[in-house]
Amino acid sequence: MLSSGKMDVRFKMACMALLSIVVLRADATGLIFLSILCLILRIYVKFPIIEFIRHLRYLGFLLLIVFLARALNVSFFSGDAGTLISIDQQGAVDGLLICWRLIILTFLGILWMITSSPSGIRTAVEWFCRPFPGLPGKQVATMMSLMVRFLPVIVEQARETIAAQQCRCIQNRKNPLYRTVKFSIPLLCRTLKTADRLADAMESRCYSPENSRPLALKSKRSDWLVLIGITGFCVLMICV
Amino acid sequence: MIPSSKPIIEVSHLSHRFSDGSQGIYDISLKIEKGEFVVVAGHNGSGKTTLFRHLNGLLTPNTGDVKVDGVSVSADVLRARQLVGLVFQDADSQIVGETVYDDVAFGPENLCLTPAEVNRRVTSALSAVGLEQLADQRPHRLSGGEKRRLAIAGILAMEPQVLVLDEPFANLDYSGMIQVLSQIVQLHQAGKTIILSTHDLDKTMGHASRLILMKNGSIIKDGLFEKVIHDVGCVGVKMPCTCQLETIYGENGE
Amino acid sequence: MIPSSKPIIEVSHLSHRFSDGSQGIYDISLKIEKGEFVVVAGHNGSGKTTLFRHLNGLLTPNTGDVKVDGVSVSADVLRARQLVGLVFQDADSQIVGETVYDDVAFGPENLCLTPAEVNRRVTSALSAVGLEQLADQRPHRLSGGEKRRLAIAGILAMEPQVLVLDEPFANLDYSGMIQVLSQIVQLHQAGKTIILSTHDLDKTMGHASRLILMKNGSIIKDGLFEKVIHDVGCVGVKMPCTCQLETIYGENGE
Amino acid sequence: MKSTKQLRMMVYASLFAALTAAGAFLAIPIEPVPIALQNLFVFLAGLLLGARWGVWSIAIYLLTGALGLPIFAGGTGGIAKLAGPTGGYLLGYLPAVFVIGILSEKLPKKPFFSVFAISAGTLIVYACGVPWLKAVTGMAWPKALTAGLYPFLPGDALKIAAAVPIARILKEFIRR
Ligand SMILES: Nc1ncnc2c1ncn2[C@@H]1O[C@H](COP(=O)(O)OP(=O)(O)OP(=O)(O)O)[C@@H](O)[C@H]1O
Ligand SMILES: Nc1ncnc2c1ncn2[C@@H]1O[C@H](COP(=O)(O)OP(=O)(O)OP(=O)(O)O)[C@@H](O)[C@H]1O
Ligand SMILES: O=C(O)CCCC[C@@H]1SC[C@@H]2NC(=O)N[C@@H]21
Ligand SMILES: [Mg+2]
Ligand SMILES: [Mg+2]
Repeated sequence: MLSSGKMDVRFKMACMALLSIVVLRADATGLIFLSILCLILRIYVKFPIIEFIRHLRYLGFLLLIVFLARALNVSFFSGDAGTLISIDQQGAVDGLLICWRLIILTFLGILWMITSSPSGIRTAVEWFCRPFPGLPGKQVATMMSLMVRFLPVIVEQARETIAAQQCRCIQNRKNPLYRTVKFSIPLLCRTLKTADRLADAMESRCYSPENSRPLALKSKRSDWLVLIGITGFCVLMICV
Repeated sequence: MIPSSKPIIEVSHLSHRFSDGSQGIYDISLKIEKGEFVVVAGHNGSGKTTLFRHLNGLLTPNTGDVKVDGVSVSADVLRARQLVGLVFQDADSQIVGETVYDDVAFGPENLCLTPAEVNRRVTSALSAVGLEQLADQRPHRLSGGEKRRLAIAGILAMEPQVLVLDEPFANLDYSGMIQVLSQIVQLHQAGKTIILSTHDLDKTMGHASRLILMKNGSIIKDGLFEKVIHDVGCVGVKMPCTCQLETIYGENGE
Repeated sequence: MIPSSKPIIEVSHLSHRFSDGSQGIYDISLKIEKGEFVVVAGHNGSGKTTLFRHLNGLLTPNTGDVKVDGVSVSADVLRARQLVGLVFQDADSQIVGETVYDDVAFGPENLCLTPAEVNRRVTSALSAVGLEQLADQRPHRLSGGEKRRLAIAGILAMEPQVLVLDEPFANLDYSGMIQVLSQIVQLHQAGKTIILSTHDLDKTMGHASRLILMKNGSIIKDGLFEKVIHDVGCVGVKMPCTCQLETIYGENGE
Repeated sequence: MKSTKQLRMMVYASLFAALTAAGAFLAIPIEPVPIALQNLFVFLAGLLLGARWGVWSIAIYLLTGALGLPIFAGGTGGIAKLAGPTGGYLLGYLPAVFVIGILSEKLPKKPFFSVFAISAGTLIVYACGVPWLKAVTGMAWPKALTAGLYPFLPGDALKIAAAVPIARILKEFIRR
């Protein structure tokens, strides 16, 4: 059920939110159950384990630091000259738990990213904003997709600007302030102009912040089943 | 083409001065009938873009008035924007969506149509420009000519009566240019009114019915393409070579 | 032009594959003598820009080698960048300074010259492209043609031996094009080596001495402009009409 | 015409959200908190867009990142990141951009006041970031400061010095 990208994004988002909260509060037994749940999900969602490891590698050093900070008692100022560094058992357990939580969260995050399309996420965000009168859901959703749209433009224009400056021997300059300013100004000018033209184009295609479009979202029975299942699981975890 | 009684676009005594004091266009009057194919030419800064932006209300006149299908643009901007689709000079900066399909759907969705109607329009716009195959592509992966056709499709999905294209051939290589031109000619044959600006009249030679020459914000010549083309020299536009050929043939022949 | 013994640019078996796996150029070999005026033509994506970017070390070859004035680019990038000035297709991306003067001074200042020498170079570069009057203008206020000339001036102030221009006529109107072209021709007469790419061979007809046709990353034709021009059809570039004229005259004449 | 202006500011704000994300890619990964260019664009968003749209821009950045797009420092993302050691800095951007925006709107448009506004913003970022770092990692205060404050001071001074001239020049490109 969860396996296909066809699960309703809203339900997926709700499940993710619930699970994240539970993960942050769970103790060791809870984490064991959560890990089992992750393994089950992994069976349904086939993604290359390499991807997970790649993320963990970035996280790895961080995890180590967190662990060490908890586990080690550095006593520079303690009176007895013997041990400067001692292992705090309670701290080590705490550190391990924190690392475990972060790993599960990372796993859930990857699962979420792999099974959701940007436009699906946008639609779901818009839907969740609907009940809140102060929150202009359409604007939030539109701005999110505009942001995603600008990312490759910025990278491309930054690359061009760097190349153009290299042609004029910028590498002779060592002053980082000079280089930052000389790099940012042309880049920002150009991206701002791009933004300007995009605003014109959106306007002539009748964009207005007020009118809201119908959202193409359909929930199936399986979606509800999953949501109820996950909610039950979470309630159980919190109570136990 | 039999001109209908009511011109689809009617510009009367239109002037626009920008906030920084520079005069964009000055006292322009113009009538365009349904189904015409009008080319606007003129030097850099002659006011072509400024004129086009008044046709769908992106700019508002200082003096004068623009009527689209009989109704003033300022009275009903949304109607004007639906009737007059404007394709900008820079195709890249017009792309809004994350996929080709999403991008074309942006306009119809803003019109609050039903999903089924949005889908119908997107599909027909994409097939009109021959991009059905690429519906799920990321727009920035497209080639120059494809991007331009995508921009046209985005406008077509709003089902406008009039298609206004600002320098649609800029930055395209020869084959890209041919693709876009043949698209435009097809749309004209399907009954759309076409208005486009270009620096290179060669390309529209033989398709356009009418030529307007602009200089320093004013219209200085307006008439049948084949007539006006002989005056392009005085606005700093290049005489198309097909036309030079004609002149030579004429000389040789007589 | 008497070819000196040592070519100013020597490309041998140059290939470049981009990190995303697409092949940019493949096995290109090429010698350019001092004082030549070379035009490179080819369809979109044929590898013109990729080739140009190897000439001053913006890209590094996967295999093969580029020598500028006898020294490999990779051995001394800074020297190559001073000898070979590259003007980008998009003039906007090259503008760095807040005023026209500052912008042109950017390169010479980076070369750590004395203020007097910087000033001399900026002044002479500005007068070479006819922008002395606008020295204190903001670059983004300039028209399209003026921006292009500013980009050329910025490179000229580095006093390169070779001027490489990537599609210098894109987006220019006829008079802007004429201005830039006459600038380039003057620089050529002053002894600079010129290499430029364009989609529109009409414009360089009669000035260029050599034409190189590229297709899918390889050079498929290289020779005298007047000879090679008759083969442009096979790379999807438009035959210049001056040349069509010739053919007709030829037919009529004989 | 009001909605025209709003649309334009909305697009600018999205652009600055994207720029902030791009700034996060340019990170020097020292642990546990990287040196990143994000906060330079937070400063610029505040100075150029003002309080309201500056907050929108950073809020969209944080929301998109929280939903899993890898736009936090070093190409990471997800709610985990917000709950993690550097979450305090990220959330601190929000009040910071608001304060920078308010101050630059209300104070005279002089370089000195811009520097003041940005410095206030930077203070807020650290006021949120360092205690959070301490809480999450369980470091002692001196260690938290060594890991979460001192390494960034030279870089942040540089960013403040750069932000002011950049904002001055870009002001005229913002069509309000
Ligand atoms: N936003 C603006 N603010 C101030 N002046 C402007 C603005 N846009 C255009 N202008 C000025 O108005 C005049 C007409 O410009 P416009 O862009 O309409 O010319 P164009 O015919 O489209 O030129 P091109 O062939 O270069 O596209 C020019 O002198 C230009 O400098
Ligand atoms: N940065 C890049 N990364 C990956 N592929 C690239 C990159 N730049 C160019 N290419 C690819 O390399 C090939 C050659 O591109 P190049 O820009 O050199 O062509 P061109 O002849 O300059 O085309 P145009 O006439 O459009 O300027 C193209 O297929 C292009 O997609
Ligand atoms: O993980 C993230 O994305 C947040 C990184 C936070 C970096 C902080 S912001 C203030 C300080 N200055 C820097 O250069 N880095 C830190
Ligand atoms: Mg224009
Ligand atoms: Mg190119």
